[in-house]
Amino acid sequence: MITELLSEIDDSAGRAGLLDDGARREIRRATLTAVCVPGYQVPFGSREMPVARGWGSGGLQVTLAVIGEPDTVKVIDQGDDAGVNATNLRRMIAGTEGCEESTDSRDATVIQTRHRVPEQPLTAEHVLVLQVPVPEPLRGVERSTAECDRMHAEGDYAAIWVSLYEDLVRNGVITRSTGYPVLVDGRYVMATTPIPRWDVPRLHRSPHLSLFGAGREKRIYAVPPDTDVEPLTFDDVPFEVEGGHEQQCALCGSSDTFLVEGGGGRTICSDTEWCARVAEGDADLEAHAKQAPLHLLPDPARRVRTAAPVTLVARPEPARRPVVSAAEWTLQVAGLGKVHGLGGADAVAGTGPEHGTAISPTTGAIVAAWDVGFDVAPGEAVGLIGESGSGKSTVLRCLVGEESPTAGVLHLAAVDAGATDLFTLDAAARRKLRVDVLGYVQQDPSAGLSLNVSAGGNIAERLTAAGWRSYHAIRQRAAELLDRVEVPLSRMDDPVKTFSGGMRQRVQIAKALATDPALLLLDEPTTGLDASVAAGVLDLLRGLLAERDVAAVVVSHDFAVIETLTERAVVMQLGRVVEHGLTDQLFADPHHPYTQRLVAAARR
Amino acid sequence: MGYSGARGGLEAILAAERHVRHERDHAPVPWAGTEQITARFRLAVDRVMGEAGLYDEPTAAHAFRQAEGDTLEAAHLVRAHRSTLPRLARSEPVDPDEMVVLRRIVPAHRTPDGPQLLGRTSDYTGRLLERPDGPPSPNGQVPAPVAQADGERRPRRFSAMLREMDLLVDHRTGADPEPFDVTRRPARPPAPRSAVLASMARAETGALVGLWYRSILGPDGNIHEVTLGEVRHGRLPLRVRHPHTGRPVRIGTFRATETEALEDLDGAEEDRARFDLGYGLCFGHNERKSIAMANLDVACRRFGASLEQVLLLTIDGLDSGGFLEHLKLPHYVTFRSMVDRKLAVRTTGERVRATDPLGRDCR
Amino acid sequence: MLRIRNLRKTFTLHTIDGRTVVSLDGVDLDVAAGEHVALAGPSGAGKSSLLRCVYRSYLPDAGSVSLDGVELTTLPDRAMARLRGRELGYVSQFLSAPPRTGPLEVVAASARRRGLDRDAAREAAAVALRAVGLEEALWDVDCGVLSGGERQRINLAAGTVAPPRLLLLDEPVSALDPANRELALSRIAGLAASGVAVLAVFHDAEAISRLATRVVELTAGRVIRTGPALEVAS
Amino acid sequence: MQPEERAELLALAERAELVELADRSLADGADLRVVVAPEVGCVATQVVEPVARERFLLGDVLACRAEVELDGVRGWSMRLGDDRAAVLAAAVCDAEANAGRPLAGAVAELCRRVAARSAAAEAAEWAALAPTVVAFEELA
Repeated sequence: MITELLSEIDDSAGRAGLLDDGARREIRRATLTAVCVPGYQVPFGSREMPVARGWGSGGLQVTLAVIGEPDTVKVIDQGDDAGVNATNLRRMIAGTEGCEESTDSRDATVIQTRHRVPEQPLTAEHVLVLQVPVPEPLRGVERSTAECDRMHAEGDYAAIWVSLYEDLVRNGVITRSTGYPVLVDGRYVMATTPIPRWDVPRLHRSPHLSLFGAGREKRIYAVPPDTDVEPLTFDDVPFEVEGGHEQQCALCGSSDTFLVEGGGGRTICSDTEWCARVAEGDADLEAHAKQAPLHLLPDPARRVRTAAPVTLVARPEPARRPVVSAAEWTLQVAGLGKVHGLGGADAVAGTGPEHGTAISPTTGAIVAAWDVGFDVAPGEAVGLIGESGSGKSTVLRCLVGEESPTAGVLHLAAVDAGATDLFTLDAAARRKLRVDVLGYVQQDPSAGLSLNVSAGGNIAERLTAAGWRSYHAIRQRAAELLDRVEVPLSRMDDPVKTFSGGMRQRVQIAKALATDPALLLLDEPTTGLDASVAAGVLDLLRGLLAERDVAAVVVSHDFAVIETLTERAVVMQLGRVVEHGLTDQLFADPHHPYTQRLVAAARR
Repeated sequence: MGYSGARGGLEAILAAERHVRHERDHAPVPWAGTEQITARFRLAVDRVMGEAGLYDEPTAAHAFRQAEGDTLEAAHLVRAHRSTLPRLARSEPVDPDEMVVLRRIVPAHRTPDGPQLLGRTSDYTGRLLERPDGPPSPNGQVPAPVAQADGERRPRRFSAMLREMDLLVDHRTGADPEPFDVTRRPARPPAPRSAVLASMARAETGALVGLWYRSILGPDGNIHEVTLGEVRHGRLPLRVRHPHTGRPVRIGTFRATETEALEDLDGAEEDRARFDLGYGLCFGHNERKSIAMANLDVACRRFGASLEQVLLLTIDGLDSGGFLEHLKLPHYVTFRSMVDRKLAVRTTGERVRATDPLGRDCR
Repeated sequence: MLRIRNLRKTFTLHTIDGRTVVSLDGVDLDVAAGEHVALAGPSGAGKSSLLRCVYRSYLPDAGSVSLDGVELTTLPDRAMARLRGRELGYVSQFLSAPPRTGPLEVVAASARRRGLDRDAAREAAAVALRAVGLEEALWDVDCGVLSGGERQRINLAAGTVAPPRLLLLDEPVSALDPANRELALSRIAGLAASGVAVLAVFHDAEAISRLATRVVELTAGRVIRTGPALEVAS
Repeated sequence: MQPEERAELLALAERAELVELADRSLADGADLRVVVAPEVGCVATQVVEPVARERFLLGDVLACRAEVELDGVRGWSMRLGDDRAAVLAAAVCDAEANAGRPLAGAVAELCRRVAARSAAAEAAEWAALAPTVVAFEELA
């Protein structure tokens, strides 16, 4: 009886799909999220499909989530309905979902595709599902997935712009072929999966919905109908599609389609359906021609001379910021404290110069800095001097935003007219400030530069982060800056790793000044350099500070550096300020025994 | 028109399928029944269960046969099958202390609490190839019953002794965060340790062992040989809540392999007065995998982010195998686009620099 | 204009067992606008220390230095830095110009600190350099390669450019040949005549007698005598 | 016998003996309603790892379950594997016992048999394993 009962139950059961219902709902939810946030890669719990990951498992899951019995599915691979992968997927979808299948795009409601957008103009009735092998457009420029996630979250796309800049410098054209990165809806940079550049303009303000499924990397993203999709390129460097004006399909004669090798030196349409229909006279050629990206065919005459030497126009006077008289300071920091370890402010007792230690006797925490305060006016340079371990670099890192302090407040006149305590901002907001408000020069140039990137490219990173989008303007500006810091322009397009230490430091300084920041933070800017090279860099900095109304904080253990660059200085020992004053007074008439030791050391 | 030509794709696929079925299922040899496979290819079955992340011997055996012995392909079949199944329950938390051991060795100690139980292993047997002419003659011997004590079948773990001696760094916080479900949410760095452990538990064995060895000898390696505290293979009870009484009920047992690895801490900021402990556990009998997992667990804790990304994103056999397999798909559209750019570079007449490209594309 | 009361300065040498050296021991002194006060006395008497305390390169221990009623000893660092740039000219014996900058740049930078804009600063610098007789051919030459006399003239030009209200001179013409010395002294005299207060240390009596309206003689950090130049010099 | 203990033992019983007993139970025409049709699925296995004593998910175990109502009394079963006939039969047996129906004694008897079998299997297993214990000979 149990056996009969079981077969009765089986008879009444529904058809088994490739996905259980829970998964289907989950993927549908992720897809909806993707539609709501165009271009954003929505993580989803990708299930294992009966096809290999890489063979369309992501596209298949998206298709299964959106498709229903009234739908008609078409599957293509390389534009071809009869490709083995397409065939395999189509029979699996139609076989389990009970929907219709077709090779005619006009009949299909859901088109799953690999590497192509169909030539047939799509309508609002269509859903295009693209199989995505690698969804991350930043993968090429950033290896850490966590960092890629951060860059998307903050809209921090300078790295990819720099890669385009470098590509142009080195190769004269942008060599990215398929999967071209695009900016979607003005917000997220998205990989177009490996569709050719030919198809990229077809996603821009298209009437149909495009869904992208990456099964292996567990991401779904979307371009909703009528959404802006802009290929990343500089304003003065035209985006190019494949092909030339002279090509045409050997089978149907089309000259406005994406062509592939057809054997025997012929080229033929990659979209076999379109090709056949054109040959049969069953295609709306006019509608197709309207949306073919013929205006983007390469025109070598319009290409920029990308590596052409930049001619310096007479260097304009550095932009002078109006000195706001109301703000007597550019930067104001008060009560800054940083405790590494347990106890926070409670760990401070028993530390400092009078106790001869920075280590809390109660908790063992290191009180790296405590109760540090000073302000810097526009056009003024303030020094922070002390031996290593005195806390001066900790203070600077807190100002830069690389460390979060235990106590204190930081105000910049350039941020909310000085109303906001910067220490209350999150890491993303702090990073943004480094683009145009703060210039930061680190002791080790390799920490502040990308060594594999050219000198010009390093400056381009700053400029593109600040929104510069003209290749020529970027090059011009980079050349001016490099000239100002006395880097020969003949080296502008060489990777920084081929530069000497002093030259790298000059590039770093040029980069820090690229966006005319109101505040410059210098951390031991000449320490790693040979004495003669250091002297040159010091001269340069002195000149730069004198000609700009930039406020500067200079950290050094070397009195000579502080004396050269600053008018006022703060002396730190064991995390505390022990003395402050006019720099020449500190040097000529040091009061604190510690300062006297520093001066004695500098006079030696 | 080649293999993806405009006509004939489906016919070729169907013919290939028929060919596989015929050669596999109708080879002129006796049929390999499911019990044959589970009994004679125990370790292959266990490996499939582990890498598929689904414990059921007959299912794994079916897949192993269908995949003609390709364990990764078999794991794929099992996982795709699992995608069609609902989740009936989440088990009550399993305490590995309850393991009934089938094998247990403690390399770090000569005479630990409980036995050094060799069990079913050929670790200590010369690897001499045997070439029997036919089935071995039946062995009628039935071992005489031996009284069993709980301490022998559920020995106290070696690390418990170290903990008593205060020789272990204590990572117990008392918090009980919800475990990360890698089958329902993608795990990306930064992720909780539960995500890393789950990823490793279903990782491809070779990938895990290779990654471990690379950390020993590879250019970016940063872990050193650890001392194994304990390796066990045994049965663990699986309990769910009884829907009527709400109390736990054991619905069966599953076999698993467990490893505890002792790390001799030597970092500047590490506690040199203590050891750290790495943990490995996987379905079935797969000592290589659980040992590599235990080593990588502690390495991930010590060396952090870059290893975490590797463990979360690169050791899954279906991911790596699938991506590799996809290279066999046609790529002539993308290739054509690449050729177009090669030609474009030539036409610019700009000097081309032989420097490292910044940013590589994956297609 | 400048009013100094009971000014004391003691150096504590922490590097040598905390020994103290008294440099100024209660100095009172006033300098009015247009007045040229010369400091006299043996070396070590505290003449340079007094100038530096006014300029605040030395921080006095006690007493008061006020300029038009603004107390300088307690003025915040930044305000003092600004006041130095705008109101004070300090001319020492030696030029401390940054390397690889030319005279015009050095003097113009000083004028910029006085509050002139870029163009006005360059004009003022040109006037000052001409006044001290530096040939125009040298205006863009690296100061580092110029002679001691040329550098001293640049120094004087930088200190006196776009005239400050108070000029502090510490042996400003010691390295000059007679002709240039003459030019420099007339420059200083001209400034005093136009209302700049001058407090100066000269190594020779001739300069004092030519320029000073009053001489203050110091010994061991105290004022021992004050009076008209001729009287004290004798 | 507690319901949990019965469920544990029925989960270990063979399909044949369960189906046989369930068929006998239903033979009297009792009113059977299948509340949860025998269903194959996964049990996500949480393990408390001993280092930090935090849970992680080891993987899924294939299992099946069924629930029935026999003369208005519920019976439930869940077991490893995908034997839907066995789990349905076990649910019927469980209901039979819960309802105190005529074969309740037979269900109890089946459970005792399964328990004995399981104990014997474990003893035999140990008999084969025990000789592989390394016995260190302590030298005096």
